[in-house]
This record gives sequence, structure tokens and C-alpha cells, in this order.
Amino acid sequence: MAILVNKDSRIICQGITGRNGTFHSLACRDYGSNMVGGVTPGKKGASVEGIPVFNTVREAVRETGANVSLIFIPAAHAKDPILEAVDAGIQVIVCITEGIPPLDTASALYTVKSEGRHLIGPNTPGIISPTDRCKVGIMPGYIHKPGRVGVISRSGTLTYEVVDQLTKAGVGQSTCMGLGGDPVVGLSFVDTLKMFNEDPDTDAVVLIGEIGGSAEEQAAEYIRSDFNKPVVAYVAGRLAPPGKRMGHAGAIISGGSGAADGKIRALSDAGVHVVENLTMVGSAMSKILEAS
Amino acid sequence: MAILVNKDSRIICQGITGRNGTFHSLACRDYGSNMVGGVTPGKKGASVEGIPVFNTVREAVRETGANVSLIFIPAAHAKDPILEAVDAGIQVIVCITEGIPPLDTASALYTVKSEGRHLIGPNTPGIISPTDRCKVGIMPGYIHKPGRVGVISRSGTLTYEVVDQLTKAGVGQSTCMGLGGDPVVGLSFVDTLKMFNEDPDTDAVVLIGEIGGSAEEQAAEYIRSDFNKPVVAYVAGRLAPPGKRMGHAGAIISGGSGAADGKIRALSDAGVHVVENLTMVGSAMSKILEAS
Amino acid sequence: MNLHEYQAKEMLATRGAPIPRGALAYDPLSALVAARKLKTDKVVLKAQVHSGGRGKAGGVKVLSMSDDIRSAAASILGRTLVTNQTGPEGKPVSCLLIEEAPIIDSEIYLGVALDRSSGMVTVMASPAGGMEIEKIAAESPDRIFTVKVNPLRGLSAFQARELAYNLSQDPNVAGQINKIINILYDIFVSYDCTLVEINPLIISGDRALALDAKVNLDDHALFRHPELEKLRDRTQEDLMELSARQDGLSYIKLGGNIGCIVNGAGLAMATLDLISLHGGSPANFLDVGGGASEQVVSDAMSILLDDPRVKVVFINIFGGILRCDVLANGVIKAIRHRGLQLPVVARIEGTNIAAGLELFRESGLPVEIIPTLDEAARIVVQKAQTLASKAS
Amino acid sequence: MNLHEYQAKEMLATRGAPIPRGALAYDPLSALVAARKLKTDKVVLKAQVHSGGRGKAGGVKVLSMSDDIRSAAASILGRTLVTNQTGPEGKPVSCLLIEEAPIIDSEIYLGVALDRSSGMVTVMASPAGGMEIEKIAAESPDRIFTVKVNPLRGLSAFQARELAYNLSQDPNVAGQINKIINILYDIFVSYDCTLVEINPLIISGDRALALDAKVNLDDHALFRHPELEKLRDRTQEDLMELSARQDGLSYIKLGGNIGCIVNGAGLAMATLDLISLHGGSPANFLDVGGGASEQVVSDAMSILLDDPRVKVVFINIFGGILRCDVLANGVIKAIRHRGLQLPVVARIEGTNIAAGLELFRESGLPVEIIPTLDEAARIVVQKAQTLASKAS
Repeated sequence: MAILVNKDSRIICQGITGRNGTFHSLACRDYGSNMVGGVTPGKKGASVEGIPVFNTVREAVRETGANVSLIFIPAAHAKDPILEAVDAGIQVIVCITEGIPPLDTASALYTVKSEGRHLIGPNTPGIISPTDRCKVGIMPGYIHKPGRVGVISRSGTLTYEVVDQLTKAGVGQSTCMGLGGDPVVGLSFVDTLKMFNEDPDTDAVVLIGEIGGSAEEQAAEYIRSDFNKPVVAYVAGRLAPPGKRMGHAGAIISGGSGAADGKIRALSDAGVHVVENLTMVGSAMSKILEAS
Repeated sequence: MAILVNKDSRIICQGITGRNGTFHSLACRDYGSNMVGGVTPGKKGASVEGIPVFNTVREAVRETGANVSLIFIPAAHAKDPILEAVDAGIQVIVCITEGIPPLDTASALYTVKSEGRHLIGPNTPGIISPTDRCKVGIMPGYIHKPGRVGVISRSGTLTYEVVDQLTKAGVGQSTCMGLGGDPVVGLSFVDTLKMFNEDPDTDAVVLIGEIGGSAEEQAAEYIRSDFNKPVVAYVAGRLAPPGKRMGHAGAIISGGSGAADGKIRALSDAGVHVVENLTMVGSAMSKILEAS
Repeated sequence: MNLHEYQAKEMLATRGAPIPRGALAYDPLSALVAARKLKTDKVVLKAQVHSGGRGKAGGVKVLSMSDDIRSAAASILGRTLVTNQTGPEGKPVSCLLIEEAPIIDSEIYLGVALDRSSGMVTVMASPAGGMEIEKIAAESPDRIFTVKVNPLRGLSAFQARELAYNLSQDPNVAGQINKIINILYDIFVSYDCTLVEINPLIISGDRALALDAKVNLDDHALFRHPELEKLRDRTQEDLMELSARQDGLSYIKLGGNIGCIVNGAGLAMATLDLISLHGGSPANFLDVGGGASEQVVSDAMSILLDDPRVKVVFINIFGGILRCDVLANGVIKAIRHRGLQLPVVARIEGTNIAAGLELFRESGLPVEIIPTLDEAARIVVQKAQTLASKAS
Repeated sequence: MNLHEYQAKEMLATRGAPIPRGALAYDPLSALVAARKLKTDKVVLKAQVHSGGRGKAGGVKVLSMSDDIRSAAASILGRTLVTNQTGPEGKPVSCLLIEEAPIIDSEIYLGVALDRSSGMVTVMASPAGGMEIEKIAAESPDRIFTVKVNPLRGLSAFQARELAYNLSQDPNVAGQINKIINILYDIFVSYDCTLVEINPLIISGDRALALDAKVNLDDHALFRHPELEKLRDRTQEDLMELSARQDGLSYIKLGGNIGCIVNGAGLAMATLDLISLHGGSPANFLDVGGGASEQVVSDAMSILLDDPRVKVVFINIFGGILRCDVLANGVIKAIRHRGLQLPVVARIEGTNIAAGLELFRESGLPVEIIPTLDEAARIVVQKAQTLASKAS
């Protein structure tokens, strides 16, 4: 099995008739994901190469039994679809959209949390569980390999880089996910580490952090006290100057907090194997697995 | 014991330095209630005949361990103190204020419920548990008598009337409370019936309904399915013309719903002893208790 | 406080909801002029009164331009319209709304109200518009769609959209309905309404149009919207009820001859019930409120003494905050001021009862104090019946 | 986007928060005139630049009216202020704020920010104002009071009041602070800020006064506030970063000589780290984004080719949505257009890799493709070092 998404996931795409929505819905289906429907208001009855389109999420859930949603809606309007998914009963919401005003995300997230649902992102490449052939996101599926290592990251391409290394080193993945590069995102390192901790099919975790915020420090705290599987980590952004957003809205060192050094120290102190050279992440994990 | 308030209740009054706040805080204390403090912003350090005054509810709770609050704040500003009480950890909030805009009440109530607290009112005379000598409200304490009958009502003076009858008939009360005469109030008949159902010190309940809304019908539904103690009921307002607010903002027959007849029928059908003549409520209860 | 149809429609139009073209007229000639200005074949004249059921009562007329519009207007203006909602006294018609009469392809119901049990504002929509929502609810409950609005979150865009797509699968029409639902909700919350309703919203070709609209405001929140006070039409309200409310009293006129003063709404309703149970008929509901002052009690008493229909006055007080001595002083003051032509029966109980009784005794006024409520009610009814039979 | 102190203060004043009397001056003479107009003994000249730490850098001067205000103004205006926050290039001073210098009885810190872990807007207050909040947090964390604001409910009146009474027991002062907290919060949420701060809020006699203020706006929400665009001061921003942003690129200037193009922010940061690990020094951070078009890649490439500091270009792409063939076409286009003076090392991987490699091969351009990232970084650093030592 895997965490959050698996072969039982019934996935819809909100914004399916848009360019990205169509392209990635089909790419997910091609990978093996169970894409049961899509939502675009006013396009009910249409079909995206066989995937039925509905006017509302509620309707889509009623007709298809969907429990996971992949959102491609422009940033200015992305808050409402998240709420719509929650109200319609969707359990896992993957929001790809980049550049959502943080107060919109914060407001939607409050509802997501109080209803006990899971939001991945926004500004995430999504989530993939290779063994279950379930991909809900925009990552290139072919670089993944079924296996027993979890990957969590705040970055998209950096995740691909690491997954590629793992796969080339013969290390398969249970679930790989991007938490999103925004200042406020749904699931955190801690939330997902807890899930990996419980997942009998995950043996170890790669954690890819970056500057900004304190998610890595919180992860370190949790790993130290409760996590019982090996963790390899890499933290990007040691060269980042303070006060600048390094591409991600969330990757900013502000007021002296959020710098890479503190995160690396916290993770090391918690017993995490922190790799300085990005290109060594795959081999580091490979060695740890061989040793155990 | 009793429901909601008892001898362990530690009570503060929000708005204690106002005319009504002072008068009734002292009246409650005179009755025997444990009035531990009061709140009026800017009056910290003052004392209302020995009851210490604080600037904020949080401060009052920290200093006094209060868990019940009695609110006397003008209607235009009454929403905020309810939220303040919830945030400070108060468990039972009794809001006497009349004429709060219903959308304000609805908004505050949402927070009260989602935090798992209890709101009595607004527009309520409050609650009293005679055996525990605990009164949190504006009712005349002396008409009550310790005993084993619960009284719940949507009206103030009508409750006094009924309690007076019970006491004169020798029937004491466990807890008496007014739910409030507004369209939207906190605790409902069903909520309080559930508490009385669990309360080993309540043998029977008097339920005083009135026109407007469907609280009595819902109570009937609950009584029919789950309530296992005798209930005597009276429903006021058989003569009320449709579309008129009968004093209480909530006592209005609108669009054909909320009339007394339907409520009486529902209660009777649920096995409740419905009394047509208000003045017979005490004797009806008395007879039922003797028979059992 | 209720608004007229034309006022409700202006609110809608200001926010961008489409309404039929139309104009107001206060006399038959201007009604004719207004109708001509519409440059249309068919017009509708609608009496502007605070009541539903105007059509059946003759308050709405659909006419073609060849009809005698002036006479039709004259036949409505100035009369008192008695509908199934006004009570027998009816409502005076001083104003007509003259509108184009568009072609109706279908009729939709849209309404916003506060759901009491959940404490949530609820938006209701039905494709079975044109009849009352209660009737739709009774006859085809599955044709009503509702969304409850989280009070903290407000109406979400998707909620309005969901309702709209339940009413129409045509994206153009659904889009219009969606917009109108948002407008209704905005009006409801921004003006603290008790009801905002468009019934029917018609679909005429590819266009949605609010054919009739209702906006009722919550009196307890009017203080937040002082600008709405100018929309009040006093001719549509009972002046006695209005002035009583300004005195802090809750007064409602009823059909009988027993004047009642009670403290507390519940006890006041119960008093009416008791009078009726004993075969009497109350002239009014009058709640002096929990914390009435001597002056308020005196004002209340004066209202009854001024009412020519009242044959006997019944005072029923259970003193809680309102002390019996305050009550007694208020009653005595009013009687002394007005002079007493009517029998007064009083049942008083509660806080400071002894002092209250003593005050009545000292006053020497012929106020009959009966200690038990049931007995007091019985005596009041008896007196009223005796006096009524004498008068006839 | 950041605002100037005077702009932040105008926002505060518009909403009713008290600020010192003052005026702007763009030349020394008007600075003197403005100071005289204040009719006060002591004035303060404050350089308007987008940076804290102005005082230590000589950007703030407190003067008495007998001092030579004109010379003092001249010594700040027109110079480039280098603070501990600006980096070595500093910020140009083109504008002075001249203000009265009120007596300071105590200094308070007030700030509003979005707490990332809870996702809640957080209001912070401390009686230890005048120093940076991070310093207060480090030195006396118990002197910081915070409230987290439920995003659906907004800031409740009692929350602002609680904070205010934590700062002052004087109801008058607490009342003023309370009002100012509400204003800060309103500005924060109504303009989608990242930070709104008054530091210090001074108590001067019985009056609270915002002595310094900061408002930083979230770039991702600026589309909702087009009216704020006119507050942008382009002299305070790096023009290359600004124009890159308009092209949809994320570009940040750094101090080195290796020009980098990467897709994805995380990979871009990691690329800088890797260059540094191998002893090199990047000239920039440049993220073309996940879904860059050929044109965007070409624009990005041109930025590097135009930068005289760049000795070698490093392209590091892991194609996900961005396909390697699109990348190749963009790079080739830019090189063809500009002509190539610099060595280019590329590591490309991911979607459509074969097609991308083929395009580079066909182009015949001297782009060195290195298959592994670590190796590519090592070679880039080597080349840069060789070229740098040749140049010196």
C-alpha cells in the first residue's frame, strides 16, 4: 500500500477542461490512476477522452464515488474549489495551482482542517504511489519505481531529481509527494511523517527541505521523539540571501529565521542523515538500506 | 446534583459594573451562587461589593478559575463577549441580553458549538439549580424549591408562573432554565432533554413551549424515541395571529409553520402530557409523580 | 419592518439583478402615462401593500394597452386590500407599480431565510416558482434545493453555483441565476433581513427576471441600518402597535374586548389562551417586558384605557425583575390621569407582592385583585360577557 | 512589494491611527522649509528607503531648529544608503521624511504577520518596542503577546482589547492601542500584506503615536489591489529582477560569475548550493518555472548573456512539465539571436530528453552536455575559475 493515495483512490480533476487540467488528467490516467471524472461548471455532459465532466463536485462525487481531487484552477479563484471539494466530501485534495494569495489558502485550509480532510499544496507537483500505479499530480511518472522509500519535499523538480537518483540506484518508492512551495500549505512534514511511520510498506524516508519557515525544525522535533524509520534529508538554499523569495513564495529567509543552517543542524541533531551534496541523496539512502 | 450549573460552578458576570450586571450579580450571590468575578474592560481592580473586576475574561478565568459566565451587555455589542467567553475557556455561557440581531447570535453560536460549549439564551432569564443553591440569571430565586423536576421553557415569566405552581404544589425542581425567546438560541429543548435524561437527580420534566419555529416538534421526536422520564408540557400562543411577533422575536407563526396546534399534537403523539390550561401545570405534574 | 415590492426590486436592481421595466403611480392618470411610456403591448398594475396574496384579492391586474388602464388603476388605488394575509382590516393602497408584462417561459423560486434550528442562513431554490414556498414544500419537497451557509464563511461561490445548476442546465441561464442568488444573499446579510425572496424569478427567452420580490427586515437589527428607516411606509403598519413599540411595549391588536397587560411574552400569550379557554376574547396582546418602569406600565395601561373596544382590563403580572410595587404605581398613575370607566381585574404575584397589594389598597381605586390566575381569568371573562350583552 | 515609511504612515493615518506631523522633501531647501513649518524645537530627518537599520547607517538624523538642517538634509539626500539589510549595493535616497520629534515616554511594538505553521494571521504586541521583534523574541520572549486570528472569524474586538490591556493598564492608552491594533489588522487583510508593523508605537504623554511603520505587500495578491501599484518605487528595486518577474521568471542577483538557468525553485537553490560546494560562485538564482515556454527560456538565457559579470552559463534542467525539447529550442534561439561569447555547460534530464539532446546536437552550437549533475557542476566551476584567473 501507500499513504494518502492508492489503487482505491477515485480521482476527479477540478478544472479538467482547461489546458493543464486535460493534459495532466490524461497523463495520470495513462500512468494508471483511476480518473473517474472532472468538473467544469457549465460543461456537464462533456467528456475528456472518456472522462465524464460534471458541473459541480457534489454531482461528480454522487455519480462517481470520487474521494480524491486534483485542482487546476487559476490562482485568483482557487480558494472556492478547495471549499467545494471539502463540502462535497472529498478526502484528499491536491492543489497544483501556484501563486494563490496566502490569505486565501489560509482561509481554505482552516475549513479543510476543521473537517478533517487533507490538502496537499498548493503549489505542489502532487503525489504519486508507484506500487499502486496511482499518480495525482504533474510529476513525470516514468522516473518512479515501486518500492519502500517515502519521499516528501517542498519542491517539485528537486523531488524529481531525488526520485531519479533513487530509481537509478535501484531504490523504489512507496509514496512521493511535494508539500508545496507556498508559505502556507496543507499537509506538513510532520503530518506526512506520521503517516509514513504507520505505513507498513515504507521502510525509510527522504525529506527534501528548503529555506523559509520552520517546517524542517518541526519535522526534526517529531523525528527525534517519535519517528522510528531512517531518514535521509537534504535542505536547499544555503546560499540564499535574506529577504529574497527564492522562486517559491515560501522560500524566504525573513528576520533571521528560516535559514538553511538551522534546519540542517536541527535535522542532524535529531539523528537524520543530512546530505550536503544533492547528488548524493540516492546513494546515501541506498547505503542505509543495505546496512539495515 | 443538577444539569449545567451546580455548586461547583464558578461564575463571572460580563458587564458586572452596569446597572443590571451589578444588581443581578449580587442577587445571584445572595441566593448562594459562587460569583467569583466580573469583567468590564478598563475597570480592572474595582470591586462590586467584594466581587473582583477584571479587564478581560481570560484574566478573570486565570485568576478565579471561572467556568460559567452571565452576560449583561447591550444587544448591539453582545456577540463579542460570547466569543470572548468561549476563547477564554468558559463552558456555560448565559446570555440575558434581549434584542441581539439574529445574525450576530447565529455567528457566535457557530463558534460556541464548534468549541463544544453551551450557550443558554440569548433573551433568557437564565438557569437555576435550587438544590445546589446555584442561580445564574434574573429569575426570582425565592419561588424555587429544591427537588427532582426539571423545567425548560422558551419564556421567562411563564417559567416563574410554572415554578411557582410546582413549589406551591410541593414539587421541587432540580434545574429550571429558559432557553431564550429569540429565533436563534443556544441550547434547545432536545439538548437539555438529553441532559435531564442522564441526570439521576431529575425524575420528570416540565416543558413550556410557544409558537414559532419547530423546537417543540423536534423535542417531541426526541421524547418519542429516547426520553424515558415523564414530561408535562404547555404550549403558549394558540390565539396568536400569523405574521406577528408575539413579544419574543422568536414567537412568530410564519408561512403557516410554527403554530401551537401542530406543536401540541406532536407532543401529545409522543406521549407527553400536554396541559391546555396553564394554571394546571403544577397539579398535573404533581399527579404524575404521585402515580409513579 | 417590511418593504414594498418596488423597494425590494430597487434593492435588487441596484446590485445588478434584472427586474422588469416599470414605474410608480399614485393616481390613475400617471398610471396611464407610466404604462404608455413602457411602449409595450401588455402591462401589469400591482398594488403596493405589505402583503402577499394580492392577486386573488384584486390587487394585481394584467392589461393590454387597448384596455382602460386609467379606470383599472382607479379601481385599485385608494381602496383597502383585504388578502388572506392582511386580516379583516386590510391594507390601504396608495401606490401602484406599473410594469411591462414579459413572456414567461418558466418560473423559479429563490429565497433566503435564517434557519432557526441550525442557526444558519439558508438559501432555498425551486424550479416550481410562482407558488408559495410552503406549498412547494408540502406538495413537492424534492423540488426544493437548499444550501445552509456557514455563518463564518459566508455563501461560497460554489454553493450559489450548485443551486443555479439545479435549476437550469443552460450555462447562460444558470450563470444569471447564480449571480442573482449571490445578490439575494448579500442583501440578506448586509441588511439583517428575516426574508429575501424572488418569487417568481421568471425565465423569459434567455433572460432571468425578478417578477416579484420581497424583503423583510429584522427589527432588532434596524439600528445598524438607519438609512432603511426612510423606506418605512407607516400607512402599512398599525399605528397603535408602532407607537407602543416606541414606548418599549410589545402590543398587537386582536379582535376581542378584554384588554390585557402582562409582563413577559410567554405569560402574555398564555393569558390570551386562558381567556379564550374560559370563553372570552382578548382585545390585544400587550407585553410590558421584563424590566418595565412605572412610566412604561402607565403607558401600557393608557393604551388599553384609550381603546374603545375594551370592556374590561385584565392585569396579569408575575413579578421577577418587574417589581409588583412598580407595577401598582404605574397602573394607579394611569388610572388617576385618565379616569377609570372600565372594570379592572388584576392578578399579581412575585417580587414585592405585599408592597404592591398595599399600594392598590391605599389608592382606593376599584381594582379587583384576584389571587389565583385561573380564577382571575374566569372573572374577567364573566365581566366582559356581562358588559357586552348589556351593550348589545 | 514594500512600501516606504511615509506611505505606510499615510495608510495608517487614513484609517485614523495617529502619526507624527511631518512632510516629504526631495531637496535640502524644501527639507528646511518643511522643518520650519512644523513649528517645533526638534525635528527628525528620515531617509525613505526600503530597508530597516537606517539609523545606524546614517539615514536618520535628529536635529534642533538651530542646527543646519539644510546641510544635514543634503548629506543624506542623493546618497546610497548601505544598511545591514540592503546588501553591499545599498539603496538610493531620493526622498526625506521630515517629522516633529515627540517626547517618548515608552515604546511599544505592534505587528501583524501570517504564521506559517498554523496558517493564521497573528497579531504581535510587546511593551519592549524600538528594537526588532526577533531581538525581543530572543531576549525576552515573555514580553511578547500574540493572538492568532481565526481566518473565518477575523480579529474579534476582545482579542485586540486583550492585547491592548497587556500593554497598558491605563484605559485611555489601552483604548488608543486597541484602535490601532484593529487598524493594523484591517490593513493587513484588506491589502494582503506579508507584514504590517508599527515599531515603535510611542506613548507621549497621554497619546499613542506611530513613530515608524512598515507595510510589505504580498506579490501574489497584488492583482487584487491594482491601486497599490502606484505606490511602487522602482528606484528601490533591482530592475533586472523586476523585468525578469514580468517575463514570468524568478531572478535574483547574487555576487558570483556563474550564470544559472534552472527549472524549479528547489532545484535552482540546490544548484547554487552545489556550485558553492565545488568552490564556485553563482551570479544569480534563475528559475524558469515548471511550465516555461520556449520564449521564456530564451528570455532567461538572454538575461545571462547580457550580464557582464557572467563568465560561464550553467543550464540545469529536470524536465517534468517543461520538456527538454522546448528547453533546447529556447536556449538555441537565444544563442542564435545574441551570439555566444561564453561557454555553456548543460545538464538536462527528464521528459523528452532524447529530442532535446538531438536538437542541441543538430544546432552545432558549442553547448557542452554533461549527463550527471555533480560532474556538470564540477566542470562549470572549473571553467569559471580558469576564465576568472585569465581575466585577472
